[in-house]
Amino acid sequence: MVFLTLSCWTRCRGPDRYWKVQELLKNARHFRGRKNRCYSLAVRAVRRAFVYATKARKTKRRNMRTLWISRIAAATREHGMKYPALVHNLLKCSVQLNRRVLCDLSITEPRSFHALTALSRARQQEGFRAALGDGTEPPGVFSRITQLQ
Amino acid sequence: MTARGTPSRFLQSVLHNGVSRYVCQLKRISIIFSKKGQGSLGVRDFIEEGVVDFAKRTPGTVVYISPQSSRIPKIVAEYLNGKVQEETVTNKTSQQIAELISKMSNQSGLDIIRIRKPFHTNSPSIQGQWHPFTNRPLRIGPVGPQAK
Amino acid sequence: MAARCVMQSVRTALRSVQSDFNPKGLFQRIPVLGSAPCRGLRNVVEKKEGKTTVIEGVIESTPERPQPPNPTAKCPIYRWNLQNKYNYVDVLLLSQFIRSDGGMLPRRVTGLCAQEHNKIAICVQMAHRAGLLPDHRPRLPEGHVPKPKPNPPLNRYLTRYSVKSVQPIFRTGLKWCKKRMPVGHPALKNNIRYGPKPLYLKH
Amino acid sequence: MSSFSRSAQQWATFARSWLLIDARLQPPGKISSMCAVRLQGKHKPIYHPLSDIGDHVVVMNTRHIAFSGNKWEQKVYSSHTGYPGGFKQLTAAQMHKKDSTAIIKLAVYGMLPRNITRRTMMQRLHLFPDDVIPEDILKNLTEELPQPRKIPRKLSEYTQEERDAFPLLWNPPEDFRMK
Repeated sequence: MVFLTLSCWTRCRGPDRYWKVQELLKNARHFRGRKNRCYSLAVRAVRRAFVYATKARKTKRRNMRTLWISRIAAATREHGMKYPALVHNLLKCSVQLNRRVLCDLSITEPRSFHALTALSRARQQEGFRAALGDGTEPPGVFSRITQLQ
Repeated sequence: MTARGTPSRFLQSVLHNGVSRYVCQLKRISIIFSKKGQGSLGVRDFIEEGVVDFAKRTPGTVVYISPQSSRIPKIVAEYLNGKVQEETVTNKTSQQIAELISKMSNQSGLDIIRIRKPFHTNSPSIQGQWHPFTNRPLRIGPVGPQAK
Repeated sequence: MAARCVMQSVRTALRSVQSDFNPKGLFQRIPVLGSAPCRGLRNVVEKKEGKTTVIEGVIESTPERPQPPNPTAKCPIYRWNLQNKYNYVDVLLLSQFIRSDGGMLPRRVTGLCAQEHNKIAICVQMAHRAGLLPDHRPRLPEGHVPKPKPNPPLNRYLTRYSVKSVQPIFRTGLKWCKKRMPVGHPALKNNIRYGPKPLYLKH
Repeated sequence: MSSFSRSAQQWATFARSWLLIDARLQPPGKISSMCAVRLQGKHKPIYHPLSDIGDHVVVMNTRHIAFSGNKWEQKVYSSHTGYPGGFKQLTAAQMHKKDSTAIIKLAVYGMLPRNITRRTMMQRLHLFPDDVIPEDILKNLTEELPQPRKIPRKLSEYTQEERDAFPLLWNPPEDFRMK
């Protein structure tokens, strides 16, 4: 696409079809193979790419959320908790951090994330204590747990 | 528009502009119009009404007004980073032109392309980024069958 | 019945005294069974009254032991409130109900109820197959040296069927009607589990 | 801005570590799921499916794994050579006798995602039938992972005090002769 002079460019911009093709190929320049230069191949590929892009705008949210969750789960397991327990107990503590922020914290601010897990673990233990009563078994029961203690 | 096919960048500002003192990034603005042309009517109105006010309000910007015969009226804005932006203002009212010029003076001159995330930081981690040994207890001594 | 038992025990006591007589007279009838060392201990007392020598095996008194929480029950498992609380790993419990060669003691001796006897038999079998009771083996004939095995034994646990009785599942079947491999025993499925995970008996 | 120093900050983040798992008396499926997670890097908060951040996993004592149930005899590994009549079926015991690392290897391979990084991840899995590990691998190891199954103690491993402390559930009749 070489234009010899600017006057040439201004006087005659070429046929409309040429510009239509250029407009489309602009979207296909990063494709692989002849798709990035042959119109008849590019037009199909671009159309498909736009369909994918439209669908991906919706699935991106879903995929990002699964990625965040798997990252938080990995970070939580390092502290000896599980992901559902963490999220459930943070909710109980009314900590309103979403998964994106939790994920960012686990990567960039590991100490803050450790504090959050400590908080949710404390809440979990509190819940367990409330559910178990004072933690002792009824009299006359001989079980493996009391034996270990 | 596909994500890979369009250029993109992270959110940024020129040299942390505005953190302490705001420097208007618009260096020079030249308003080119025709004295007689019908399409330049709004520009002529704007020059009568608003140009002086605008120039007084923004002392960091040089304003040129160049009447040229038989010309499409346009506004050429030059920024501190060297970018030149042209806007055609045919058949626009003085109100619209005033809005356009204030928008141009507020811009930073960076390319207007897709921004990947609405937030960005140059120092993401204060506490130090995660690495495999952050949450692992320190262990001294060999690991393996000999350790037992 | 009881009298015959008494006679028998005295006879065996005397026989053993003759075979390896030692004046200290403390010998143990169950050499390997460590869990109940004071069971069946007899002290040999030698008395001389003129010409006749009386050798008597006096049963030693057992030392004080913790008392069961529910002493009225007949079955020892119910007496200790142990229903559904033992598994194949509790070898200290299981070893109290087996002979030195690994078989179960009869129910009329131990006093177990039928269900618990069955469960304990299952657990004992699993413990044997997992190799948790290594000393409780049938005694080999005199002078027999077992052949050294080329490969170490395959480790297993929760094994329900004997090793030789099962066949490989060459055709696992279709997705909705797969042939599964049984793990554990359904008789133990009421055991207390500490955790929310369900029990899978078929893998 | 400070992009020249940013990469140095991330060297520690993306460092690969070497993990050790002792498979003695452990179920191979649980060992393999632990390995598969580590090989994919799913135990790190920086996980991303496209970035190759898995760790090296060393499994020792694969000869001494334990199957539950009767799986040594019932479980069957099938393969086909591609030639007519080349359908091979081996039980787990036969497979184990042939290659004592094969069971864990196949299980991990089946648990990894079916994509192009699968073979790469498998190359980071090091299996040893016994507890003899070469020196160059041994000095890389940074952590030993806890075993998934608690190994039950044999009766002969209990001390006399523990046996005495366990209550006698039933007392034999006075004159009962134990065999």
